[in-house]
Amino acid sequence: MPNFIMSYLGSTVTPGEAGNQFWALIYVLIIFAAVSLAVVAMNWFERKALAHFQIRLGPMRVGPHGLLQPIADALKLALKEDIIPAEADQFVFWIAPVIGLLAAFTVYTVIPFGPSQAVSDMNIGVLFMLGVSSLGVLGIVVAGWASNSHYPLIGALRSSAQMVSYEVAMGLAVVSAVLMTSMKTGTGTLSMIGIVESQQQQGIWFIFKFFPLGLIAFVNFVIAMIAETNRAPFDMAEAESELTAGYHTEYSGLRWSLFMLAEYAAMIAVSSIAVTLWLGGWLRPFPNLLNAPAWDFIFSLFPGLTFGALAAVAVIGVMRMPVHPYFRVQRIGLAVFAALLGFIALFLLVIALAGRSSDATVAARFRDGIDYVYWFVLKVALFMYLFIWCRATWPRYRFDQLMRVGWKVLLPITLVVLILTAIVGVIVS
Amino acid sequence: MNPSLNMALISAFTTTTDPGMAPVATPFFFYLLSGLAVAGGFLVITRRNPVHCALALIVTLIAMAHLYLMLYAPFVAAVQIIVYAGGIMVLFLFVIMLVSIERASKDRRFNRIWPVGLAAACALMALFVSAFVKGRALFPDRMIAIPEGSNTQQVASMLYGEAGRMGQYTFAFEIASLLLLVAILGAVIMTKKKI
Amino acid sequence: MSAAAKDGTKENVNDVSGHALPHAIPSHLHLETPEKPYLDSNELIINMGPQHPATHGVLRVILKLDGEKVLGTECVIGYLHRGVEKIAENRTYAMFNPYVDRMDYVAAVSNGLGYCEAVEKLLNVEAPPRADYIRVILTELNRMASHQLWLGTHALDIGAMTPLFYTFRDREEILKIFEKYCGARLTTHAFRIGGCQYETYAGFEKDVKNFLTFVAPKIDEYEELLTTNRIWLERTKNVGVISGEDCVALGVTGPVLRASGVEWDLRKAQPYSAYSKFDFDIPTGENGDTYDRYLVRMEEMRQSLRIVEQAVNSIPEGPIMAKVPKVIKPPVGEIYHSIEAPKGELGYFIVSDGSTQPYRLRVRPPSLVNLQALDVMVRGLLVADVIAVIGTIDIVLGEVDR
Amino acid sequence: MVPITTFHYLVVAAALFVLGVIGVLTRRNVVIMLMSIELILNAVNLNLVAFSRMWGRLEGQVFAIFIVVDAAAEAAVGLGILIAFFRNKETINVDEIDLLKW
Repeated sequence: MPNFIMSYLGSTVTPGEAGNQFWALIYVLIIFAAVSLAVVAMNWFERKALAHFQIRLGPMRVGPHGLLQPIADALKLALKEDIIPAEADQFVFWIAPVIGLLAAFTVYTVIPFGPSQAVSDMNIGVLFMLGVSSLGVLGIVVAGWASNSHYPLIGALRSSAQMVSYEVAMGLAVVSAVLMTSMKTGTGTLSMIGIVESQQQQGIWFIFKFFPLGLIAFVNFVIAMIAETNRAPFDMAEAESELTAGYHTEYSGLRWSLFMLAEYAAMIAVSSIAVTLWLGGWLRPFPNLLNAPAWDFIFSLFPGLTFGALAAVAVIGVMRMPVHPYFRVQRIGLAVFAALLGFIALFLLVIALAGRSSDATVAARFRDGIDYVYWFVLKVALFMYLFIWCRATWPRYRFDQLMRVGWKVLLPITLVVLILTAIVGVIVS
Repeated sequence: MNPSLNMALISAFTTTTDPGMAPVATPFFFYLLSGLAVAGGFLVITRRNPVHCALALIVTLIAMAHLYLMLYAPFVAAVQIIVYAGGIMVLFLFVIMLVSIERASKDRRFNRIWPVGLAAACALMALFVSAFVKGRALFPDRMIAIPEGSNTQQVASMLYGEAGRMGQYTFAFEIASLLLLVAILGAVIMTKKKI
Repeated sequence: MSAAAKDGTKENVNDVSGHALPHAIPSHLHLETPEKPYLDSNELIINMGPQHPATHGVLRVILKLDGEKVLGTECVIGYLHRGVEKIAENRTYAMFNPYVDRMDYVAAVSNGLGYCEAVEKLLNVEAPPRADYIRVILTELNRMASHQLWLGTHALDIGAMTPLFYTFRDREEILKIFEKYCGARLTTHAFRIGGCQYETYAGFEKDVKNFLTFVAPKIDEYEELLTTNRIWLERTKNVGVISGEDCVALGVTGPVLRASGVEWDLRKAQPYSAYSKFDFDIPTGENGDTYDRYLVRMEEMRQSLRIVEQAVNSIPEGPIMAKVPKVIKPPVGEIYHSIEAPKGELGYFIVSDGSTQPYRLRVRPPSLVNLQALDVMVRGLLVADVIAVIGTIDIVLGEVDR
Repeated sequence: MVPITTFHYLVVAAALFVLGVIGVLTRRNVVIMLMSIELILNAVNLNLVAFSRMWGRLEGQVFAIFIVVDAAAEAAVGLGILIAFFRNKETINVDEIDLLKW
């Protein structure tokens, strides 16, 4: 069996391309677990970061520095009574969160964490991603309708209008990135892996391509993506102060947590798309400029060092905790967590060292795989921070203003950028 | 475990050695998807509640998108999901919510002349059946593989043309976009309260 | 409202701002829907509240909507009614003093000041100067605390979470001073009829001065977050516009009135307590929209700081209590006294029959009167604006319902 | 198992087509009638794509895209008419829409 695993680690294509359903299934499971874990981590991180923006501490009680808070929350939600309003449409009420969740998670099938670290490399990857993420709106609309209540209905109508209109700007921004893939070879590609590879070939992230056209398209995409995921400052659908909770007002317990899971999964998904299209996906910084093997080695140390730094932060946290019987369990818990992080760091460093020896060995491939995933996740994490930052900083747009921004500002700008990209591309080539 | 067994394991999970994205387990998925599509279509015309109908139609549309994928038409499949499931059906749901459906759910489902309609449809079905039975030979069993990797590109070159030449359907495509524009304007004007 | 109060308001309005009080309420302020809406079937009646996160307590607003457009509103109040005015008839003047703290509980000091001064006027006593200065300092600090609470919740209603925590951090310092002075943070009961009960604690002036230097940059911090923020501007500019004339016709007072361009502040117009001795400006707006009301309140915070600074630097020595009989038995008569509370004109109308208890006590709460302007402000706006406008009127339901 | 041929797809398309026709002819609710029309258009699409596969040419797919465009236009206009009608008559039942004026 180890040989079997190792033989796959040496593969250079995605399991979908190889037609290997077994590995594709394993990838799907890994991604599902990882995304769920990421959502849990994001939950904790959002609460902590938001709290520190707002001069509070955030969760501190459940586990050291509230590390176990998301788990406690999940348990609480799972154990809560699952209320279906008497007048609600039972079946639709039941299926609505599932639709949202399915749409959010299906997008991950085409997201490339590395040149072979994806479930599948569809040649219509970008279109698939746009289409599937647009299905998420169905869950919201249907949830609002099935609740048979005014606030959810208004929330659902708002968010459906919002998501449908921002999808247009989003799609056009994506098209301008796709257009850039055709610059050197003459034929563009819609495959997500192909897009990253063409950034590698052209030696430039598309955010810097045809400066500032790529940048403008990227910024437009980011704005549209925040609106698309119903996050502040575009969180009309769940505007707490206006519509109590928008489309999920009537939901409780596990079902509600499915909505949350879908929302965060969708956030991570759209961020991954932005990273893939404009920020070079899995590519490390300056892959062309600093391409000596020594640089490869130095950059391959980053994952281990990152985990080492996290472990150091945890150790500092242990040191700073008051020495008091009350904090004994928490200290021990944090120390164990630090040890865990340190162990991961050590493991990653060992792999980086092992992969140094030669290029074609399994260890080298494994090291590369970790590198790819590391850089990808790091870029996505920056986007996650951006989401939180926006939420902490800005007031909420009003619905009509939101639509105005979408149709009268974002859409024309994106359209002009698209046309200019085409013109510049023709002139250059 | 020896290497040869590994290879056997790998090949057991691999139905094809073809590096392209050939559909797998075709009959199973075909029957599954077409069953879903037809069941969805049946629910569309029988359910009382329009929202249920819309959901059933969405199931049909997604199943048909997968059928397109099996027919080596990934671009059409993507367009189907983006435009139909993500756009048109949201529009439908939007409208269903705008027009109150409390009354509609209590009303009669079918109109008074439904037997006539059903009879006409049955006649149509009979026509189809006879055509299929008699003209079975007209539909050869061949399936020519279309190169899937460049499908989008080929469709694009038919629509837009390539290397500076107009495509075969460029003019028709422009007309279609004009049609969409007119439709948008018409819809906006009709739904506007006061012009 | 009593006849005396009405007359007083009328004269003063004519004097100060030149706005004539209309003889009848103008027709566009009438509460029924002005025109028949285009389509009845699209009307949606929505109950906002009483349990709603953004109605600041238990206000219930019945919204008549066309899609998201507001055709009309109706406020249903009384969920927090405690019969404060009736209670007053069964309590002695001194016993009733703590009750007024419970009306506008975020500006309890102002309430107490208004009540004490009204009874003092009825008794014909005057608080000694030192007591007046202490009263001014505490009242202005309280005005600031009230405005900070308003800013935090208003921003939260519009979706900005962070200012809430900033303002609460700074409000905490004010509440600490209150706690040190009189032992309570919110319902302070700081003043007594005839002056103050407590002498300032040692270090009071230092605390206040420290607070002044601490909070001045914080106000800039709030403004940094909001004043030039595009989204904030879009959400507040030209939202909930009300003209000065309409304000006067509806009896709206306080920052809402001043933001509509009417320079009317009882601290200047009818100086009470020690206010005539201090130098401060009355900030006014031009458009009478939500943004102007925001700016006016931000500027009022700064003016409050100015007043407190002057007061704490020139606080005189002397007694803090006037000679007040042990049993307060005012002569037969009636009195209306109003002060400028953080939310507007807070008036007390007391009828005395010569006994130890008021024969009738009527409160003119600024929140209740200002709330009347809600319908005028939000008609034709969207649901989201209703939230913003409720926030900008700055109501406290304890005061509306009493 | 029988290999899946064009004929299989045609049968599915025919079934969907007939279902759509039944929906259009028997239902009262205009929204559902419009949905049935979408069913019909989809059946046609499936035919076109299946034939495109059969002949190994892409014209069928191109026409399918044109039909999707047409369906979008039809849905927008149809639902627009429906909303305008509902505003004035408060019904979306096709057999109550029997006057030439409103």
